Amino acid sequence: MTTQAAAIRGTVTTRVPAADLEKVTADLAKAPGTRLADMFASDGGITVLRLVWARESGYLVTETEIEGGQYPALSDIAPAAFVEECEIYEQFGIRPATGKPLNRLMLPPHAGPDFPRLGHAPAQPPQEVHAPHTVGGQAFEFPFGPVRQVGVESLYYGLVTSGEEVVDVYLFTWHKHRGVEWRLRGTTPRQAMFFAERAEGLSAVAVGWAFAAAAEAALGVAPPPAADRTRAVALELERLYNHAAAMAALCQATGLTVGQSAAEIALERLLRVNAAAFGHRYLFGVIEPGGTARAPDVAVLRRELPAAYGELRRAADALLRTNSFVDRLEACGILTAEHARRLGLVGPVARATGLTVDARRDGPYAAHPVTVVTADGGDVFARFQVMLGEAAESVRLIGEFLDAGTAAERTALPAKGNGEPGSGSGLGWAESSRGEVLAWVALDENGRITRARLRPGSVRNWRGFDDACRSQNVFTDIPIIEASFWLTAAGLAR
Amino acid sequence: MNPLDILYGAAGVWLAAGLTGLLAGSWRLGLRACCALSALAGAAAAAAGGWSLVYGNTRVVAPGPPTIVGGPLQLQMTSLAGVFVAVLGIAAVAIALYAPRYHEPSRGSAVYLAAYHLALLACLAVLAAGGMVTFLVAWETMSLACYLLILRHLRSDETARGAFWFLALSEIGFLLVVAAFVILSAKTHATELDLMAARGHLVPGGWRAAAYLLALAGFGFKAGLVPLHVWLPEAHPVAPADGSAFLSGVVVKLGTYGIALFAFRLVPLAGSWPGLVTMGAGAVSAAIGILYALRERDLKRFLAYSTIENTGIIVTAFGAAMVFHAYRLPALSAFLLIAGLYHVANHGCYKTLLFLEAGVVEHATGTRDMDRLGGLVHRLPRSTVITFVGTLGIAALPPLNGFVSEWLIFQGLFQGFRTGSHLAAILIVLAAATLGLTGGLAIYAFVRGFGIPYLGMPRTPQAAAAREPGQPVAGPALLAVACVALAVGAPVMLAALSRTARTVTGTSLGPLLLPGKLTVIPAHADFSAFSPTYLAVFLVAACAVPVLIYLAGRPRAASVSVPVWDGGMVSFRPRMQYSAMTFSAPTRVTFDALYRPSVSVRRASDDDPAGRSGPVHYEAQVTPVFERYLYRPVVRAVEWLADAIRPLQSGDVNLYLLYVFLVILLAYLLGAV
Amino acid sequence: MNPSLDEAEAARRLRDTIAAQFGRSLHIRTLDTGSCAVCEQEIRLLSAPHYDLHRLGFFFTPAPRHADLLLVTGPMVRAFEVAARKTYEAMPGPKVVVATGACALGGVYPKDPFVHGDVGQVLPVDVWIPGCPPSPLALLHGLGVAVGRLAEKTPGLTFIADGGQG
Amino acid sequence: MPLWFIRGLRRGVVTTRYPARPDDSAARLPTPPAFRPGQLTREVADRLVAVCPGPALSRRDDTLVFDVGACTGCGRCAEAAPDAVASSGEFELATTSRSVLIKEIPIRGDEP
Repeated sequence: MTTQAAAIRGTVTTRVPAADLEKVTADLAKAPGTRLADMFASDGGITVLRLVWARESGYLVTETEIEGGQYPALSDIAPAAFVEECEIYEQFGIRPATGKPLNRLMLPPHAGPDFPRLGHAPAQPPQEVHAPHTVGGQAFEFPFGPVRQVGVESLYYGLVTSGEEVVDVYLFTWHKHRGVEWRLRGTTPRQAMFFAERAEGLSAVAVGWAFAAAAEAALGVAPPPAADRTRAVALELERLYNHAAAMAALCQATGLTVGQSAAEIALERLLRVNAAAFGHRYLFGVIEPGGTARAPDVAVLRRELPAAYGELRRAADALLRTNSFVDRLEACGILTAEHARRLGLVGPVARATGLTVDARRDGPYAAHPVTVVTADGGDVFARFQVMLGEAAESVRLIGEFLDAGTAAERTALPAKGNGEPGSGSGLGWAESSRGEVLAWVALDENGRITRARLRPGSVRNWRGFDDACRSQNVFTDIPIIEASFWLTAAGLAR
Repeated sequence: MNPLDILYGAAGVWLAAGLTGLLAGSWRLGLRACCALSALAGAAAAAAGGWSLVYGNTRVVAPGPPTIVGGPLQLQMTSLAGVFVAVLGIAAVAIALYAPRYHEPSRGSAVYLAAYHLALLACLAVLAAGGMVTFLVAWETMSLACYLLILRHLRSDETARGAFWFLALSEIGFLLVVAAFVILSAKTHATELDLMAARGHLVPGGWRAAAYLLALAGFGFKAGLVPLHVWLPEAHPVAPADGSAFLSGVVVKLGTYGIALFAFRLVPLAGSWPGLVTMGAGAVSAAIGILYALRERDLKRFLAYSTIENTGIIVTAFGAAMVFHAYRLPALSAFLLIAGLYHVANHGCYKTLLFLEAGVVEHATGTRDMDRLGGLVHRLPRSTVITFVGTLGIAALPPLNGFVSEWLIFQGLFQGFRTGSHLAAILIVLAAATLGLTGGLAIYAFVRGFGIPYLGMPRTPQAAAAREPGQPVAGPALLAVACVALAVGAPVMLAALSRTARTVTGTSLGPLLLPGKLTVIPAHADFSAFSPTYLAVFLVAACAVPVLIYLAGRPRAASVSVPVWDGGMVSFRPRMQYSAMTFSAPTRVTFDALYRPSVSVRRASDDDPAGRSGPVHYEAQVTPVFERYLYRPVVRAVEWLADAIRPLQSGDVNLYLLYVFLVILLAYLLGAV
Repeated sequence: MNPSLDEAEAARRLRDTIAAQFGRSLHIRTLDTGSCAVCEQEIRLLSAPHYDLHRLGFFFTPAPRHADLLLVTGPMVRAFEVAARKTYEAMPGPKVVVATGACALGGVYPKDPFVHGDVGQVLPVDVWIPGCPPSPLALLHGLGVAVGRLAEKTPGLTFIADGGQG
Repeated sequence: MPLWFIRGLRRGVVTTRYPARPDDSAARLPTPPAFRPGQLTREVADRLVAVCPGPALSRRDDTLVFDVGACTGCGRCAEAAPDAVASSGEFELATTSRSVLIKEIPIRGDEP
């Protein structure tokens, strides 16, 4: 395997012949401290399969050209690849060389062969083979959704239950597929940012940052340090309000209305801080390729953030002293570190099982290192504690970044990519409140996008949701588990 | 002219019906003729039974030659047997109306009809037996005839197994009953039942107790008292529908009749403990019966377990009556006897109905598995209505008959504090509490037993293809009418039964029980009162009022009808509805000490590293405690014994000659002594 | 440009009906047809202490059978069209449909094989609430307009900053 | 629960008085742009149309057609032509007729 060191921000890209792919994957999967972060394909005449591996030193991207519409059954070697296998099958028509069924993931049931795709249509469309059906009638399927409670996203659950405990759970995720990656093709990074932010609105900053970083890597430019710090401030603000929202959702799921109100007061105040500092409650339009469009109002941040965080902190303390609340959280929706590693989970969900998975290592975080908050136990309560710890850490980081200085600067992007083969593509990443977000962008010589891959943290963590719900949980635990994951269907379906 | 004379007629017609069936039962016409005769006789028997309630006991008559086992054929119609005879008659009529549509004319059906009428005659003889020999011969005949009944559809060895369970336990029971009778007749030097009763004081207390306990166990096998019940869930599913209806509606009742016969007529017992034992056995049977019923998916096994529950209730009432008798409270004793007999009548009606309808369901869909049924309300509307009446009855919900009798039994048990003995009072209250639990679970079980097969969406194509035309309706409908009559006509029934009680126990509580025309004051003058008639009328009226209000105030605007709100799903599938087993999952969790469930979950995701979900197989099996820990050892012991004595049967002629020689020698020596 | 008369007329009649039918208490069912989850967050905040829409007589209900007002977000993904229609049909009349946010008003996604691009393509929209996302205050105003309790300002607005002198 | 009760009492009321009274938190919300026709030339208008990420802006010869409903308030137009575009500060934009959301801005700026 020939390594060409295109090491931008710790990314190494490697070509792997199709023959070696299985072996290389097996070696990397076994290597300590290495994790399969993403897998995706791109189709420029010939389909190229890319695996993104996260390592201590940075990210490793392996590129393999696939002929014959088949590639080794990677999900048996690295199980985390399963969702991507399904996605690649319905988008590009190539499938792993295994008889195992592939699920319908994003394309709706009515999507025919002429439905717009990133590549070619698969031979036969995937089915809901993953929908569990019971044999023997001792359990039944409890349909839930897509139109669910008030003010939540559309998502369909099938719960298989024996009347009391949850035997199995599965999701239909195609109700919200908006073809974001598809519509990014042919746009400039600046135009594309508009959609990238709206792929998962609740982590607009993280996805936007990852996408911008990918585009910058593809064009070989780096944003100014002050702009990078501005992005970091926005990212931590986003984490803060998401954790507050998750706390409110937890209270709602456990039926503790007073706690919900307290958390929502904190949430609303944090959102108002966002609006005051960046002019948008959800921090849309802060980041743009090459830098940032807006700078925070430092005075406002310094004045209002501590008060708003104080609300959050006091609400959390009161919650931790409410037994009826804590009892519901403990030993509910347990995930083991083994689960997290096997399914490649990220973010608070993974950190609550004791893994130290965090993408905040380089860029602005190199100078202001993050102390990664972890917990063991892997249950809802552990996730709750991780969220609280991270909220405190975010406030500290924001202080440091503000001291170091922030600005609305941007590095001018070259109008044209340097159309050499192999370059013109780049990987970007950021740590959203839901976990690591990855983006990969390939530009043509006019600087227009030929393939953009967005992978919000939700995509990874929904994989852990059904495992967390299975067994030893009863019906009423599921809303609690969902709140503790705090994922979005929008990010999953894109 | 007395009830017995009518019974002669009924018996004769049944005999004729049996012969018709045997000879012509393989043609549709013969089948119909046989059933017509059978129905005629049934009506006569019902009338006779009803009459004998108020008529009192007839003299013992000994018509005809001595029976094959020696001893004369002694017949007598008693008012204690009246209820049972009436139930026998009604059930016979219903089954006769039902059978022609259920059975395909064939040689099998001919033999079956013969066996069935033989069983009818035997049951009649048991009830009308005036002497112990008659009783025993009739009893054994009934067992054998029912054995043939069960073997009607020899589909699989499952059938043979169920029939064998029935026969084996019947024979054990028979031996115990024989022992009980032998003790009594040996001590009283009488074979005539009246004489035995009259000379009861000659029997020493210990022998009395022994005889009673033997009888309780012996009849308990028939009545299905836990743990002697195991034949019911095995035999009922494999028998034809009308056959199992007959088993549950009549044969099982004869077990309770036997217990009542010994308890109230033959053995005047001293002390309260036999009553307490009987009551305890009944209460335990009731609770365990309904708990096992909740774990059944097979419609007929489910009904069989519910039969165990109901006989349990009846026996509890009898036991309590014995206790009150022992504590010198004749009024309460008589009252509980009445309540028990009332429940016998009720259960005879609605359980027969439900089994017949279960047969209709099996006929129409080819399955008895609740989880393969569903949505029958749209496909079998008439039998749905009939089943609903029966279900209301057996779930003891007003305004139907089950409620009346169970309420009376409760009222009686609540009087436990009047015994003056703390132990007895506590035990009686405990029995009442157990029956309370049973009643609650019974409602739960029958919401399930009615809702899962009849409501919702069909779970299988077979269930979706069910059609009503050609299904028998008249028989079950008759029983439904009987259920309503037993509820609305409760005062009449109670008046008749109080006459019976006076005949049996010598205590009259007519005026106390029925002060007004329609009001019943159960148990005690200043405790409670209610009127089943008014209750029924007012409940129906109460349901009618809102309907009328709706019809009156119906919105004039055109109403739009939209599909059921399904959360915007793509399609709603039958597998998404509550199934029988998931519906009763809470009890499985609550009572797992009794069930000892073994849960097995297999997910496609378990053995897959990628954790794909896929087909899920979830099974929760209940440990059959009694079969495993009580009967299996016995069976093993018997087999071991059989192996042990096999060497005697070597097949060697010389050895057999040696046996003969030894026997002769023995006889000679004995003669010499 | 002024609204055509019949349109204004229809709007006025609807407002009168709504005000008459549920002037005091109105139940809201939300419907997400492909939003980015931010509009949902703002809608949830309506019941938070800062905004507390119950004080105005608005209530959320999960059952469309009990709902008078359908609060629709997102660009109406085609795969979701059936569910959206079912939800609308499950509501008893008279019913109001409120398109919420730029996506629902066709401001983000163009009409293409994935999305209708505009809630109006599938459901009869009665009230439009612009904004990406519409803040809780904007939502409150929109609900007020929907029940005819608040006057709408938009027809009067010109979005011309100064008198237009050059 | 007493804990929460006391917390609530100490916390006091945060609920806005809107719509009875205006809410000052509205001042910080992103709002659609308002244009200065005097500063608008065709060239500026075309720049605005080009920079708008959505379909909110389009030009019909001498009028800039502004669809308020489609505007996401991203502020790119204000960034592209600061002197021709200001913030309108309007957030009460709900309406019962879609058409009134479409505004026509005259282009009065004189060509250079």
